Amino acid sequence: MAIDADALRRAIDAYADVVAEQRDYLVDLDRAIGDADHGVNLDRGMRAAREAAASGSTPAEVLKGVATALISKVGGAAGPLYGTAFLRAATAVTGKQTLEATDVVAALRAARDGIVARGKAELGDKTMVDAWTPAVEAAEQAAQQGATVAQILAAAADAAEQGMRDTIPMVARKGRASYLGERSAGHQDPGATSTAFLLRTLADRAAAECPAP
Amino acid sequence: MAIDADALRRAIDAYADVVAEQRDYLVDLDRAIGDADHGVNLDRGMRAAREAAASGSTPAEVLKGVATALISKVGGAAGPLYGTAFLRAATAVTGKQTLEATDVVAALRAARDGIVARGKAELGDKTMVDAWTPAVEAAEQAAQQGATVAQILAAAADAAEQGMRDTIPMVARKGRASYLGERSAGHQDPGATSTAFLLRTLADRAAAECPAP
Amino acid sequence: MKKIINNPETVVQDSLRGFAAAHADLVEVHFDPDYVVRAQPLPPGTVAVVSGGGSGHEPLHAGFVGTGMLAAACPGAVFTSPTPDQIHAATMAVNAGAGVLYLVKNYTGDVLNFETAAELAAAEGVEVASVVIDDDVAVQDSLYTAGRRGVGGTVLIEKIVGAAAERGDDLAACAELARRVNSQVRSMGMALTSCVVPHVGRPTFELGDDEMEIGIGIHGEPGRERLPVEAADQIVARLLEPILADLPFTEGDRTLLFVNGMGGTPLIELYLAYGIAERFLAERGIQVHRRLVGNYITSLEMQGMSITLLRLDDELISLWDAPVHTPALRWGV
Amino acid sequence: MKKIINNPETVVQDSLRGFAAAHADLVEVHFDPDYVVRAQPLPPGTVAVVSGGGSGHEPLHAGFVGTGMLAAACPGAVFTSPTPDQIHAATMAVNAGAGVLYLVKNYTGDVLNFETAAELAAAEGVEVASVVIDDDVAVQDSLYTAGRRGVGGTVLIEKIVGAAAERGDDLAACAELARRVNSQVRSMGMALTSCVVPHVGRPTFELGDDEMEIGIGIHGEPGRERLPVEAADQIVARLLEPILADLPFTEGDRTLLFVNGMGGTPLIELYLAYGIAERFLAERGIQVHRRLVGNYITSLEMQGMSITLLRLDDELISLWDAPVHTPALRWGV
Ligand SMILES: Nc1ncnc2c1ncn2[C@@H]1O[C@H](COP(=O)(O)OP(=O)(O)O)[C@@H](O)[C@H]1O
Ligand SMILES: Nc1ncnc2c1ncn2[C@@H]1O[C@H](COP(=O)(O)OP(=O)(O)O)[C@@H](O)[C@H]1O
Ligand SMILES: [Mg+2]
Ligand SMILES: [Mg+2]
Ligand SMILES: [Mg+2]
Ligand SMILES: [Mg+2]
Repeated sequence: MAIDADALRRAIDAYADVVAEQRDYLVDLDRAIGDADHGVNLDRGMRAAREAAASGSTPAEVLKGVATALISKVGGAAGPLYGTAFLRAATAVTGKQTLEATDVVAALRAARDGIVARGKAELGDKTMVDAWTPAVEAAEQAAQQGATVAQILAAAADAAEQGMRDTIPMVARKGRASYLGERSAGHQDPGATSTAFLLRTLADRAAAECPAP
Repeated sequence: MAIDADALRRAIDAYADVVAEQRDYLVDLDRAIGDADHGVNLDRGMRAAREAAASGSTPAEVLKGVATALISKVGGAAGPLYGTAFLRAATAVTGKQTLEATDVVAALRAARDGIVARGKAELGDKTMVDAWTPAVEAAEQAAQQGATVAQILAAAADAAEQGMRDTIPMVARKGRASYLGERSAGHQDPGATSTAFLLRTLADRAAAECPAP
Repeated sequence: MKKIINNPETVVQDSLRGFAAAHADLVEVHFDPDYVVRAQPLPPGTVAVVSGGGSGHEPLHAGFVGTGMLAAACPGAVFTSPTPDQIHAATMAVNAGAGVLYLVKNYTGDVLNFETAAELAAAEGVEVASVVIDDDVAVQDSLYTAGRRGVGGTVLIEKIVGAAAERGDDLAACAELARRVNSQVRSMGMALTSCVVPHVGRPTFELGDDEMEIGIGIHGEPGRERLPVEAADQIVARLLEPILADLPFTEGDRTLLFVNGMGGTPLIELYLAYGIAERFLAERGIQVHRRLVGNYITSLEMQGMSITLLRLDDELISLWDAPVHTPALRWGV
Repeated sequence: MKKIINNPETVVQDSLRGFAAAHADLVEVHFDPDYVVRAQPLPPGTVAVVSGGGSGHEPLHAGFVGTGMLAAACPGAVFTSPTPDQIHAATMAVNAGAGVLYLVKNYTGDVLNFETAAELAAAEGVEVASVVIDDDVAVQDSLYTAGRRGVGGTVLIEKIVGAAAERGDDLAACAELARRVNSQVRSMGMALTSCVVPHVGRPTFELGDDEMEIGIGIHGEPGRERLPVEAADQIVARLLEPILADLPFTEGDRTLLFVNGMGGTPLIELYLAYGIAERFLAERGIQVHRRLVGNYITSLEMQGMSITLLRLDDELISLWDAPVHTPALRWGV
């Protein structure tokens, strides 16, 4: 089974709901090692993204709408990073009516590469890259083993959550948390957390859209 | 027995000690219904007054030195009021080498009248006048009954303390506490309190200088 | 207590030393007795406008010493009126032969100490006039109090009367103008937090986490009313309604609207309140022709604000617009 | 949380509305996307200097829009960099044919969003140059961080580069000057209290009653070190020592000393600190030729201060002295 524009739209809706629910939690994480705005910024962005995703007849169009909304509404570091991620993902699947397993993997990889290109963070810098990179690797591995879209996204979500937890002991070297030096250790990165939420939401939606036989 | 310049000097010293000790208490009283400076102001003034009182060969000269120090160091409402009080007291006893009972009463009355002339407060306005006026009346009554200087000052101190306590339920109509309206009730007036301290100190010193036979 | 200070006993002098260093081109600070005068002497034959009061209200008054405003300022201890010797020394230093005008905020201490200083000056043959400023509508029963306090209106009066002195008005005219502006200006303030007097070390009053104090003065005196914190719309209405009712201001009036921070409230909030206030006035047909927004008469680190409204006429507008060059207010120069 | 606001979600726009009303003679505020431009268009053929960043630092940046300083400012949400569409709209509004210079404080968000805006402008044929400001010596290991933050130096760079643009310097010269000033300026800040982000409603960090935070940024980020509160002498030394060591400043240098309040610290303390700082420099043979004291780049209602030191030369002095007429800085006009 594959994902079409409507299924993707429902997934974006679901992520907007999750971000709204987790808004204060994300703010709290950012309060500890940043400037206490990650949840608010992303929530503002995802509300706009939900509207922007309403039109668009292909997955690429939906993703592009989300990208534009995030770029123009989020601000901060997360706005351009997530915006670029969705924009690159859109480009990666341009022309497709539905997303098959290989498309999903290509979109995830493009998203991650976009974030790295913009933000220049490396693995271990305590950023969202620490959730994205293991997620993409897990998705690729699952796809090589012939997994379904839902299985691929579940593997990505599991890896992202592990990556998110792995940020806790790290000393930040990029973004606002890096100003804290050693004091950033012991706190989970907010961007890695919102990334894990995104991938978990996509996995859950995929499982719901394409129930295992 | 009578009071000479040296005895008066010792009394001023003693009052400076009392004000230093009670500084924070007076600040606290003023914090409740004023601007939290009465103790600090008076302490600064009495430290200067102690020095100013060091010279001066008659009671009037000592009192005038204290007046000048208070006027130039205290500021606020209490500075000109206490300054005027000491200045008028000095004038009332000019030319005397020692102060007899009638001189003490005259000095107290002149001090009180000076405060009223400057500040225009009436009895019941919740100011230092509520300690001064009963004190002067009690002193006059004691003098009429032939009391000694020590007895006169003790009567004045008793009455001042009663007057000080009587300010507690009053609603202020003069000075900074008046801005509080009804909310000023329930607090003891700082200026009435420092007045009671002054008269008690004078009484104690007089008792020590002129022990009862 | 958290403050950037060395010693609570020397805060005023320590701060004056920095002020002197920062504005040596504009002012000269004298110590013991403490007073601040312009770096350039007044033109001979002009009235010297002098003010003063307790410290802790910066930039008032020393920040307003300079061309087109004050000739001298006398800073007392924190929240304590200056002493007559300070005022007298300042008076003698700035008298330029046309007399000295004292602008005195109406507090018992200020009034008494300036009174004594005026007597000292008179004894030395210097002509002094005094005008007492009492624009605070929060003090309701003037009969049963020390009378209304001098608050935000002080800044406007110092500017306008300073301009009149600069253009050469004589002492009587300056005093009359000060009285006239005082009669046309009304203020009211509120606090979200108390201030901490340095030598006390604790807040002057205690406010709960959800409380505000309405009708405060500028010395950390508690106000007349304690209320739950409200939205800015309501707070502005609570300050402006008694102001409008008091003068009263009426439709068609031209005004100067002054939104003043108490020291700890940042500009983002003051501008927000200013916008509400201007709309509130517009809805009542009251025109705002001039404005001032910022921390100009403060209460140490208190969070809160006051609103001041002055009814303008052509003369007051032109005096307000006249050049001024002081550490805290500057235009036209 | 105690603030004079209506709604945490609309603080920035509500405040901008008041700012627009208070300074209609100087600025024009546009909404959705939000940006602030001068009321008078730039003279054709002059470089437009544009800056922006999160709100909560008032008067930065909008308060510096006007003759001799910024052409436009882009206020983001509180402590959140503006979005590319705001920056792009401002860019197109103020471009006067000689190109646009972005002055960007070095935060990942600001850098990325201005970068995107520059791409949008380039796509429409508008020449854009960007200079990233990073004067905060509190961030030590630039290799292992997002790099030094842009803090107090921003105000000085905006003033000096604004003056160069006003006199007609071209885009390359303005950008080069901005880089040069950035290379000559160093800052460091400290906090006595945290600020409260409106939509969060609680302090960003918790400080004990006797603690201070050294090396803070301007977004309520905690600093690198938490210490017991010290006397002003020690605090000033803690800020100035790393500043002097870093450039390094040396004997005989002519400097501009800028003591900046974080929003909740009153002038009485800032002047006190200024006095200490100037003496500290004098003892090391460093001359203070120009100075600025006040709340110019703030962190909401945070109590604390930052110190900025700029090494001057004749050109920088004359550009600093050049006329400026903005809501927050004004002289020579
Ligand atoms: N250079 C970077 N590369 C990748 N991710 C980054 C980078 N800088 C910051 N981030 C991510 O952005 C998150 C913070 O986002 P947000 O709070 O919205 O922005 P800001 O730091 O501007 O307030 C961090 O938790 C981190 O995951
Ligand atoms: N008009 C007045 N007449 C007599 N006493 C007064 C008057 N006004 C104030 N006081 C006294 O002064 C005291 C306050 O003194 P202080 O705190 O030193 O001055 P300030 O109120 O200027 O801070 C009051 O407690 C009151 O007793
Ligand atoms: Mg953040
Ligand atoms: Mg008092
Ligand atoms: Mg006082
Ligand atoms: Mg941010």
